Amino acid sequence: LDKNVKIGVLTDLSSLYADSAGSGSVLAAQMAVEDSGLTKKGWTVEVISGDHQNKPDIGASIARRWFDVDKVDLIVDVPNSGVALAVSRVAKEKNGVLIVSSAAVSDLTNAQCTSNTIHWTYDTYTLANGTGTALTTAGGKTWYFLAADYAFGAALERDTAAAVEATGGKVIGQVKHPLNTSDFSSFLLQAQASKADVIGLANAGADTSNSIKQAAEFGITRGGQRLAGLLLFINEVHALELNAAQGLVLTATFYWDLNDRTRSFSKRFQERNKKGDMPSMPQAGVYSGVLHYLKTLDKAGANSHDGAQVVAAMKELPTDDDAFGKGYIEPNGRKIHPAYLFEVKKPSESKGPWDYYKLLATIPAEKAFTPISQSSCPLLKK
Amino acid sequence: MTTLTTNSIANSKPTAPVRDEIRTFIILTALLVAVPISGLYPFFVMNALCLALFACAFNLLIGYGGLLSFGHAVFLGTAGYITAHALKVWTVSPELGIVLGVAASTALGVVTGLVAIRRQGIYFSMITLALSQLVYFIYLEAPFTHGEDGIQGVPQGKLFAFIDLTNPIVLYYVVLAVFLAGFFLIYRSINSPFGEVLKSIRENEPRAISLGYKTDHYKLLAFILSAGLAGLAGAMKVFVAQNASLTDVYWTMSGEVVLITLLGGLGTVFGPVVGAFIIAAMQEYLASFGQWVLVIQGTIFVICVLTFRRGIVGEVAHYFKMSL
Amino acid sequence: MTANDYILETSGLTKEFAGFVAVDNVNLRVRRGTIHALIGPNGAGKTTCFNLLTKFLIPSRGHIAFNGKDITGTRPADIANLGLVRSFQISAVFPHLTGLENVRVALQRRHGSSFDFWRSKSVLDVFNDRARQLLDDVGLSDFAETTALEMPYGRKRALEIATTLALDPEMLLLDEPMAGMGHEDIDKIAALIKRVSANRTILMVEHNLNVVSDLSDAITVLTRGRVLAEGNYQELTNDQRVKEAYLGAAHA
Amino acid sequence: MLERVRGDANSVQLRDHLAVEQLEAWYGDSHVLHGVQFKVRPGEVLTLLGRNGAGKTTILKSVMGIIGKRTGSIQFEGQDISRASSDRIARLGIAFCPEERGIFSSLDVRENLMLPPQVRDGGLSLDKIFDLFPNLKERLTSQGTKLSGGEQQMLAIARILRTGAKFLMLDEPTEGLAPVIILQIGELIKRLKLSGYTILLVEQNFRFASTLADRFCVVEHGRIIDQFEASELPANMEKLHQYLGV
Amino acid sequence: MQALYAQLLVGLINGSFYALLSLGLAIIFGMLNIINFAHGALYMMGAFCAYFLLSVGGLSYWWALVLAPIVVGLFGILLERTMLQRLAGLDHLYGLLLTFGIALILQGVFQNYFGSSGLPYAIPDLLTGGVNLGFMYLPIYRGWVVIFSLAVCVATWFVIERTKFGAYLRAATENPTLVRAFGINVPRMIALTYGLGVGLAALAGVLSAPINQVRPLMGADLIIVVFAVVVIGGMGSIMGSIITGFTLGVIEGLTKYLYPEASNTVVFVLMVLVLLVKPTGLTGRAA
Ligand SMILES: Nc1ncnc2c1ncn2[C@@H]1O[C@H](COP(=O)(O)OP(=O)(O)OP(=O)(O)O)[C@@H](O)[C@H]1O
Ligand SMILES: Nc1ncnc2c1ncn2[C@@H]1O[C@H](COP(=O)(O)OP(=O)(O)OP(=O)(O)O)[C@@H](O)[C@H]1O
Ligand SMILES: [Mg+2]
Ligand SMILES: [Mg+2]
Repeated sequence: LDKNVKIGVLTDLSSLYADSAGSGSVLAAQMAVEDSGLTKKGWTVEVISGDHQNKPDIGASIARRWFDVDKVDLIVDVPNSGVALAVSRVAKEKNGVLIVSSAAVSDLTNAQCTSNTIHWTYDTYTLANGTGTALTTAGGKTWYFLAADYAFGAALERDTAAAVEATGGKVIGQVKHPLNTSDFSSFLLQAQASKADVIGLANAGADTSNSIKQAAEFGITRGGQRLAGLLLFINEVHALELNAAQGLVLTATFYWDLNDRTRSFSKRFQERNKKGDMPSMPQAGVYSGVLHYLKTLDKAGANSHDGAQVVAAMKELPTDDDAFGKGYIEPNGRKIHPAYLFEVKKPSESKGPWDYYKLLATIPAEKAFTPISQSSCPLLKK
Repeated sequence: MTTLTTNSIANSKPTAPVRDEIRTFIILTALLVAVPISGLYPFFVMNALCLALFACAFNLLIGYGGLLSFGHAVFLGTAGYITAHALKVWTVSPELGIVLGVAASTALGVVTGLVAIRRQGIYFSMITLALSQLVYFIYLEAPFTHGEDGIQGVPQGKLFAFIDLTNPIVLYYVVLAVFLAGFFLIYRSINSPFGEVLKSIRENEPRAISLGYKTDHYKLLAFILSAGLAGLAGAMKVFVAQNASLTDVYWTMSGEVVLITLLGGLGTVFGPVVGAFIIAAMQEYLASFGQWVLVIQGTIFVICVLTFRRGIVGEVAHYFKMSL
Repeated sequence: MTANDYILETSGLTKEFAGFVAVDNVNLRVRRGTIHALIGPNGAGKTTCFNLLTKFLIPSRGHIAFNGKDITGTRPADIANLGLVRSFQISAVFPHLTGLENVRVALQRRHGSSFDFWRSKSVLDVFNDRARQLLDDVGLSDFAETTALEMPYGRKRALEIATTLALDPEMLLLDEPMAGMGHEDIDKIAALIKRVSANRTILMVEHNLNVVSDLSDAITVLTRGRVLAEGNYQELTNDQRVKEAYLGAAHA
Repeated sequence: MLERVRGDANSVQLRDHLAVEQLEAWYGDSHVLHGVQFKVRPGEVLTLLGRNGAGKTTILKSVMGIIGKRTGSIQFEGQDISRASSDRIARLGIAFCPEERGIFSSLDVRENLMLPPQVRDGGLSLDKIFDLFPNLKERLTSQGTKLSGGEQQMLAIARILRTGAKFLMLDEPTEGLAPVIILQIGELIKRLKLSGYTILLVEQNFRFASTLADRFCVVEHGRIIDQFEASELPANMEKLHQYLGV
Repeated sequence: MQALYAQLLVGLINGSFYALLSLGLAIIFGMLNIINFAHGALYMMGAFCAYFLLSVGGLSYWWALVLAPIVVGLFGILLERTMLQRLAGLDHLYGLLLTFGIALILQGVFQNYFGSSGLPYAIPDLLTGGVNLGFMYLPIYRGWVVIFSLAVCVATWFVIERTKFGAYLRAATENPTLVRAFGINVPRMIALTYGLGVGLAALAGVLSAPINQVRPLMGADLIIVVFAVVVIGGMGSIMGSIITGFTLGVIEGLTKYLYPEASNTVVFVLMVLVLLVKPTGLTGRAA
């Protein structure tokens, strides 16, 4: 009986996503291994990590080598849509297992879904509908988008716009800014001039932080407009500080302070995280994903090293863990769990570091993700 | 920047240059042929070979023409995109895909060359950079490239309808063959009558003109050659990585090839190859060093410049008074 | 005066630099097969003239005819191909090439293969003998394998002349070929110039009067961009204006 | 015409203004000077003669401290400068006019002229320089390297006369100059000598040198193979013929 | 129309950052012949420096304006003395590669200690708030940035182009050996220059800390644009890069209004056009 497992955390250790994923994801994976208790049952589980530098070709070639040479069974995390898609193909080709946590591109469970990939934590649909629907119903009738000019930004904007209009709202304008823009004042001025109720930030990482910071400078929120960060992680809020971030509305599927289970997990995580950060949504996803994978192996009793078969088994088994509570995996590889709409607290409301979000609404699991009926995943056509 | 100083080019006056080079070439070939049985990971080597060919093409321009192109990535990337698109969307045969890719880069080379050639030194470098950034923008906006997702899952197909490129070993030997061919062409043109003129232009352009050489024509030809060969590298890369992405057209890639060439040895025949293997190794194997990858890379470059400026091969050649 | 009597003719040749006139309405006539010297005080416009003749500068006004053909609009490289080749005042060599290679670059040009990047350069070895011979002529036999960079100043000048001769041009423009040379080199080069002048025309700028006197058949004196006087050495040395402007009182 | 250089009196008391012993010099690996030995007395004009490549320029460069590697002793006004950096040497009062002229293209003529800092007082004033070299005055605002070959040579000499250094090293100053200018420079050097300057001259133009120099040193293959006073010149013409082929 | 004014003004503000950065780069290139790829990283260090002065030393923004450039400048001098100095007289390539390596190291180290999402830095109280210009709401801080950097630019220009020091520097670029043989301590001068150029970068860093996240990679992508500015202005030409810096800001502002996607690319369009018309940049000397 083969009881060896090798897990590769393929992430961004040196750039944009190093905080929201990065070494934190590696830690999360290790915690999952320990919590699974497999080692006590005579399994040997090894966790290795790699930096894909946000380059699809490098990501793909690392993945290929991991599967071929290092005999890795599972690759997790993979921030950056482009890289995630590339790696997903490799996983298919090499019949490995891929659990995507950081990347948001919903194609992973639609046009480009494979029998070897599970999309764990969230996707553009979640973010779009969560924020889009909720804010519009909450009275944000007119929207203006600040979208990063690349596929991910476009997808995010497209999905959100759809959600907004579905809820009777209206998109009255948008501006596409190049990736890694340092100054957003021109764009913000345009958004300001549009008089839209909500300004949706369809960008990520530093772009989001800078637009938020400069929005504060230009008194956008004071002017009565609302800022919606469509993809924003708690690390960025932490870096911005509440002064700049307050009033921001965002959707997440995980927040450390949701309930006792999340709190206990997060505290353990924070203690061991040398950066001292609370776990971010993607990191929590890595934890939960790896944990479920190991559970599945444990149940099987041995590691078949047959990716597709393992993934199938994972889809059979309902999920349950501290980070996301109970959930399940759709046939198209979509992990299902609730999502939450948060507003960033005012400095006065916050009890201290990391106490940043207040819950506005909970989006039930079945509403949080693309209904399986609408998924364009080829796997379903059988 | 066009006329490089002694220090910047390994200027070892060899005893029997050709013999040294041929010998090394044979050894190199032997080693590469043996890779699959050596247990070395073929995909890594293929990657490196593509980079190497790219760097050699670049080296032809800077090392022998004294022209530093800061935008060479576009030629790599253009071929990449065209080949990938042709294979995936038009579902053409591999050989045709490659031809299309190379043709595209060569054409782009002609255009870029015509604009850039008349500029001197750093201005040449910058105009190539600028043009490449414009092309980058076009690819960023053009739908067929799928933005940062890139063209994914490109089918490898059967070369000449019978060589199955999906088999790694087969693919490896095809890539190797292409690399050797390209490498030889470059080596030949460096040591051709044309190469001689090119060197003299690098050395002292006004003098070359006064001897009756239309230097622009020579520079242009060098530029086109280099662009085409870079394209060849890009086309092969598609078969190895099975995707084509923006990273191959971005200026950082153009910077990378400069580093590769300098690390290996500017104006040396084998330098770029060595450099390429080192950088490729860094990208793949340093990856596990995670967040220190930047620092390690940086340190290596700094050490390279401060201690062995001729580049690895350049230093070796200088030490043994060989020409490599 | 027919074209084949004068190989080079300029009419009203003028060059202005930002208001400052370096060459001013010069009508220069060089007779075929002669050694013609262009002398004049520093800054008179001699080098500028050379630059105009070889199109390294574009004339502000005036015309240049070579072999009766108007070359005012021709490009530098083409001028050289027509058989009108110049040497530079500040020595111009290919520093990292050896003496031999330097000369070979020139020899190679007239051989059609310069664009062949697929051929081996061994095809160039045919030029080696000719190149060595040219090096001997200028006394550089021992420097064939030295890189130009390492040669002392005087040698570089010699090498440059060898390279220029390698083109076997119909007409040679030599800008101060003797500058920075030791005496025996001067005699060597002088002899050489005499030898090569046999079936060529030579226009040279030179400040060394001995050289000018024994080499030149005709002399044109420039001052402040204008032609001051023309004639042979004797005539000019007795010309008062030339004495003042160029030779200096002591030569009286 | 030139005022006598102040402090000249005591410099006369020095036995040698410059004393070079066992000087060896290298360009990279190539050993160029092999134990050069000579002295320059205060207020004299010493000329180095020698064929192309003999090592004349290298000697000047070594004294100036701008050569790859040099050993041996170089005494200037009694103190050893064989290890000093070139900027210190310059500030001790040695001025150097290189054979390739070294005019700066990024500076206009005036800036080129004003570039070398005054190391001592008693340098020539601009007016004096302009009536020595009228061409320069006209071209003050044009780019340094746009000057004619000769004008560049004039500029190169002119600018070191401003510095007030009393020990001048001129490498082939007459190269490419019209006879009339050569005469002027001859005059100039004579006057500089009178006013107490010490001059180390490298010349190919023997005719020119012979009218000025107090002493001659013959350089060959990186050694001083012979030296004699101007007075002994006629007696030595024979030898010189062999050395230089005059 | 009003929106247009706003865009122009905002553009001008960004221009002042380009101006400051390219000014430093131009000085370093013009005088040391080094393409200082570490410029972006040193700009970043300036910002971090401000952050630490505040969070650790409790020193205000105003202190940072003075101290950060000095600290980083000294660091630059250290770099020059220990490494760059050895490249004197070599081809640009080497300086470029070396400084690129340095940039990687600096960014990597900061990345590891301070993460990628960066650190906060608030606008100094004196400069908070804004004025309503009718056509736009102008944060006071932005106004300050323009005026201050303009002043710095002019001052620097004067030093380089109008003083003897400048003349020495220009000459030393061409032929250091000779300049040194005239009695000028070239090495020290060059180190100072590098310090000066780097200091300017740091200054820009401090200025931008309150409006951009203080991140390790904040300068990584900037460098290439700034370098383009230097080239358009004409390598090594001080005035050229100042003017180009501001102009580019404005042009970029317009692009952000008319064709936002291209706003990071317009600089290269500009460069191609300029180099086609004037082969050595707007005010450039021959390369
Ligand atoms: N590119 C230029 N721009 C401005 N002035 C120039 C340029 N080239 C030459 N001149 C000026 O034109 C005049 C003639 O220069 P030229 O080089 O022809 O003199 P020349 O006769 O060769 O003198 P020499 O014998 O010293 O070489 C000089 O005064 C010089 O300063
Ligand atoms: N940069 C260099 N690298 C290597 N060797 C050199 C270099 N410069 C000069 N040499 C060699 O050093 C020797 C002396 O050169 P140097 O210039 O001192 O001679 P010179 O007497 O000044 O000749 P000239 O009269 O032509 O100026 C020559 O043989 C020359 O080949
Ligand atoms: Mg001249
Ligand atoms: Mg000499």
